[in-house]
Amino acid sequence: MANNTTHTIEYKTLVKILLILLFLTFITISVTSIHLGALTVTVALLIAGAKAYLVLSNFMHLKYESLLLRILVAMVFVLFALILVITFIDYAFR
Amino acid sequence: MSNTTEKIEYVSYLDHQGKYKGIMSWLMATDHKRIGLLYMYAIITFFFIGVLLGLMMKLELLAPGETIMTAKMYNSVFTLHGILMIFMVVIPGLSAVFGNFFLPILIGAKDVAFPKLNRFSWWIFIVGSIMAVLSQLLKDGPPDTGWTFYAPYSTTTNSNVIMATAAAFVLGFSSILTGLNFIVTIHQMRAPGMKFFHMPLFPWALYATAWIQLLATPVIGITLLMLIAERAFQIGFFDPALGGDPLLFQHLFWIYSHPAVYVMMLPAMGVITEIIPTFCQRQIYGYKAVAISSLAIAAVGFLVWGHHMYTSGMSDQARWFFSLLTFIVAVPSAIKVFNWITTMYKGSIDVQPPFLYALAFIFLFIIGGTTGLLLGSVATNVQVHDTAFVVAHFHYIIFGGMGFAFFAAIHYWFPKMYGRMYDIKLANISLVIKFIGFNLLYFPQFIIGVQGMPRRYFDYPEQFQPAQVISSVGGFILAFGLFLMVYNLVKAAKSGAVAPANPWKGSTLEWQIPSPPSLENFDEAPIIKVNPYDYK
Amino acid sequence: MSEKTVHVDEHRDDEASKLGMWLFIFTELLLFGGLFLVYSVFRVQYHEAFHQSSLELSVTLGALNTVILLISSMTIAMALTAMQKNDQKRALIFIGITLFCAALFLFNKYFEWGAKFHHGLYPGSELMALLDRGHLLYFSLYFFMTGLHALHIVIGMTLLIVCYFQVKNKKINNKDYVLLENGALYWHLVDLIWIFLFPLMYLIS
Amino acid sequence: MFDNSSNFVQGVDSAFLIITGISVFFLVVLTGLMIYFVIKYNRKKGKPAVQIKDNSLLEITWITIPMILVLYMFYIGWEGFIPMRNVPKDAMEVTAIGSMWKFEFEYKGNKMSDTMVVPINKAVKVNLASKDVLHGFSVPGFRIKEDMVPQKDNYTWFIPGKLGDFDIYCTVYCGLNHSYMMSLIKVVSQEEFDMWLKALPVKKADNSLGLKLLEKNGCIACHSLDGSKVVGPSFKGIYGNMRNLNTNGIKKDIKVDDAYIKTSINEPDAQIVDGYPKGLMKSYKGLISDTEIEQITQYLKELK
Ligand code: HEA
Ligand code: HEA
Ligand code: HEC
Ligand code: CUA
Ligand SMILES: [Cu+2]
Repeated sequence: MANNTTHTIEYKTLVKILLILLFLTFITISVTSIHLGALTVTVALLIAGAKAYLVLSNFMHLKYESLLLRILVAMVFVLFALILVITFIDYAFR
Repeated sequence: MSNTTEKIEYVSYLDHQGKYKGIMSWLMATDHKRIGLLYMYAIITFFFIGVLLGLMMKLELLAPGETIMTAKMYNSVFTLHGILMIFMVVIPGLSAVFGNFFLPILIGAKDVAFPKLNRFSWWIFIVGSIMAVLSQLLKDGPPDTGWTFYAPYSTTTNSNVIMATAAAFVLGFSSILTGLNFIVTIHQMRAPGMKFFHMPLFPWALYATAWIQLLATPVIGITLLMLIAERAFQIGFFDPALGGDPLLFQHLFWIYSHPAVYVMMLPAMGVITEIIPTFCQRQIYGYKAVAISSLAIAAVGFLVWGHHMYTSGMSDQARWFFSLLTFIVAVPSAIKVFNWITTMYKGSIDVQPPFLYALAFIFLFIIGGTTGLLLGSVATNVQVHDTAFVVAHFHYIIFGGMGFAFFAAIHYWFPKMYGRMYDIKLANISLVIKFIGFNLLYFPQFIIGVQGMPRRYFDYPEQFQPAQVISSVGGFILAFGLFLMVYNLVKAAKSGAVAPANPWKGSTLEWQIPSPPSLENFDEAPIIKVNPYDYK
Repeated sequence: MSEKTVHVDEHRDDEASKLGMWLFIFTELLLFGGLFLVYSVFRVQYHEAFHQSSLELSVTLGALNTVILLISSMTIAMALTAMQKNDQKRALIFIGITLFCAALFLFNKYFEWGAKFHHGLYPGSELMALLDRGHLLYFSLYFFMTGLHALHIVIGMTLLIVCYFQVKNKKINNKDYVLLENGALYWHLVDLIWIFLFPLMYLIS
Repeated sequence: MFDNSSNFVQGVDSAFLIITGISVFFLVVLTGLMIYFVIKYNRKKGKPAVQIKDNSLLEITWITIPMILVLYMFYIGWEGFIPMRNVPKDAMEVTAIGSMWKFEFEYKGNKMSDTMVVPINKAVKVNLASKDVLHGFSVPGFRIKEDMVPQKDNYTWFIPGKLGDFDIYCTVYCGLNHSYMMSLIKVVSQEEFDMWLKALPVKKADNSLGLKLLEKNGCIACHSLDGSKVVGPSFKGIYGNMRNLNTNGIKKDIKVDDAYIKTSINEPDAQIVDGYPKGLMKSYKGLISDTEIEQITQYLKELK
């Protein structure tokens, strides 16, 4: 029962991902320092989402996991988003 | 797996000798069946303390004014009663006791996926329970917030709230680990050839339950931590005097605690779904509908928490949204009820105690559930929110439902767990007494609730007294019935007649193995049926 | 009674352990999820105050910590790659770097918190009590969220230290490395949370 | 068919009746079926069970029918509720203030009353406020209920349609005397109401620092200012009076002076007034400074 199903990710790929992540970090910081008003947070969060996606799919090997696990992970994020949105049905209309 | 499959001599899990002897062989057990029993003994102990507290409240409420305790004491009694019953009895209840015992057997596995983690869950369950008891004894006096810990009262009262919430936190951790264990078990440990839709329906219910435990419990965890931080450091999360928002606490609390009521209910429904086909000798009607409705309840159940907050000052949009979803979540429950009853159609019905308990369950659950509809409708909720009506609703659904299902389960599986049989006649008598006592105890509360009697009232205006007296009398009838049942079961466990391996002619896997099962459940590979309820 | 030969076979199921770890990560996500929910609610209500308060935090320090965590996340992934390639030496080096990064992160955090404490800004302090609602909430959340995150760093470090020694004495090898895999998953989780904490706490000015 | 104590009774009660009706219908039919099946298909009759295949049409039916029913229930519930949120413009405003453990009602012109008096057939808007923790403003006779949340403006309203007294209960658990937190709404004729309002004294603004402190720290919750016994002894006229102490069984008489008041605040358990339990009042040490204690003492001296 060895782990022979697990995919090995090459060092090179990992470095590449890190570079993209650092680049995205750099963009967030520069974007938020020029004032975009309400957009700032949206942009920052979108970039954070992209970064999270990269970490999840590559560093955490999700890309190579079973479809089931990928669906479950997505489900957790969707659930949290739903809870957030529903809570704001209260706060946004008070 | 190198050992030869030489036929192993049968030794039941109760007699099996492992590394540890005596009491340690229990405390250190990793066998899912022993852990199930450990949970059962612990939970029944807490349950009795809880029942005692409930009866004390009923004595106090016999007459207006102070009868046997002060207002302060009453407040801590219902708080402890709620904490004990919710966090230490019904949330672990069915899933940790019968889930642990029968989930692996029903899916043809030797144990759960992580037996040591399972043992660890029980230990921290005990640690959490000890903390809950300590919160009663420490210097500042027992907590008096109600089990809901609503801020800002809970952030300002000077009783042991920190200890009580920390206890709930630890108990939640135990619940998470059990859920995690079950999900992995169901995914990875099913016997070869058993697909998801070949599983019996109790595992299905446990699967849905486990997801709730896993995903909802962390939210209460963090909420309680914030409450503790707020008390310790005067951080203003929830206390308006410090800049916080008390409604936010309610949101966070119910984001967990509404799904938690389905943690109590789904396994109960699962048990009933096992019992009815067995005693009708007829396959369950609408297998897929019942399986999927469990998942549907779990999923939609996450999104309706606001129905506890209709009058809190939420936005009007949120009020109708939550009301709509609350009504929708009732439909899968209705489907289950219809399927159970249709299963009885043209069956060959053997009226034995577990089946009678199942019938009582259905009756009480319909009352509890449909009064839930009255609470879910915004207009009527305004009238009955926070009154005795709510108390009656959840007692009907929690012990009418979960409680009677627990009794049904214990009467159904008792011969398997202990290899002995109880006195059937006495079991039936105690059921009838409990059923009568139960309805006397809680039905009057619906009526005074509608008339406006608020809950958590130590004292009450005189016009409510007759109903309170009937209710108190019912409480004692119920307790007497409970006593008869326990007497019957304890006697049977010690000296009951030896039970056959399959007394009820069940078709699921647990009935294929000897009673009580051996350590690894299946000494021979089990035969997996495509339809777990195949009675031909 | 003589010893029975009921064999409890050394059952090993890596898929199960990994699934278990993922499920545990789900609970951690929702644990922080609760805090993010609270954060969002208060942020919408005290928009201005949150802006002003976040000016008090040093973006440089935050960015530095982000970079550190991202690097450590990569190195622990590399440790796993090394293990899969049966390269024990490299695996040890990569875990070492990760631990070093973690320590560096905590050092920065200590520095950052220390400065706040020095100014009398800490939960329960008199200065905190004087702040207006929005500022108070911001700093309460700041301490609570970064504090909980730091606690997770410490837990992650403990896990990785265990992995380090297991790799060293070959308990973790290229046939059986699920513990390292799980340790790495946990570490990525810590990184994942910081990815959101950083913009929400430091970059909203 | 419905009594008209308020304008909401009809909406709420008809929703109640319809939902209860549907529920009872299902309860009776389903229970009846259960009993019928148990008798008809009893194993004693010796007929073997018939394995019946699933029928999707039947299942779809019993998903659809409850779905329609619940949507209908939602609708009537919501219909009954909407009016509760739409206050007519010309409604008379009264502010109901909850504090541990009493209701107070503030009328226009800074007039305070501890019962609520309203004229019949006129819309009344009740602004809900709380001084300390959550309370609930519930009038079962009127079918209204809304929480009183500190620092948050909640409201409810009603048009009373019947003369008489109606109970107000506090429905949100708020500590020790939650079950004694009650009051009355008296519905009277317009003339009577006008007379009553005129006679209602204007609350004199008491700006004494000591009183403010007592209110701020929640002392008033347990100690009344008018001589009535709440949880602790009343503050009225205590200064200079004799006290019978009974601390852990040791009886002692003492005259209330500055020092006594100070210890009572800092270490309440050091001196227990006879007839009161120990441990009810918590120590305020560190929460109330010495100068503040002096201000409180000053106020108590004047409170005769
Ligand atoms: C096991 C626990 C459990 C379960 C399963 C439920 C199930 C439901 N509950 Fe209950 N509830 C509690 C435990 C539970 N509840 C507790 C403990 C509280 C109080 C908490 C506190 O404040 O302390 C509470 C409070 C509570 C409230 C808040 C009351 C208030 O404070 O104002 C509401 C409001 O909507 C509600 C609604 C419902 C509904 C709609 C269901 C539904 O899921 C019920 C579905 C079932 C049925 C509908 C019956 C079967 C169907 C039929 C027989 C067919 C006919 C039906 C149709 C046509 C639809 N519950
Ligand atoms: C499972 C939950 C549970 C159970 C079993 C009980 C059991 C009892 N409860 Fe309940 N009760 C609560 C949960 C429960 N309660 C909660 C959550 C509250 C709210 C607290 C709060 O406001 O914060 C409450 C509040 C509450 C009040 C209202 C207090 C108030 O608002 O003023 C009263 C009043 O009489 C009361 C009475 C009783 C009585 C007489 C019993 C018993 O003595 C009756 C005896 C019961 C039986 C004989 C059958 C039940 C059997 C089972 C459930 C099986 C359990 C399973 C195992 C053995 C593992 N309870
Ligand atoms: C939870 C209820 C409670 C609160 C709140 C409370 N007290 Fe008390 N207090 C009591 C009780 C009960 C006693 C009588 C027992 C005793 O002497 O300790 C008492 C006694 C006293 C006495 C002695 C009275 C006498 O007649 O001899 C003083 C003075 C006093 N309190 C002041 C205060 C002040 C000032 C505050 C607020 C800062 C306060 N209390 C808040 C319950 C309370
Ligand atoms: Cu005020 Cu209850
Ligand atoms: Cu609910």
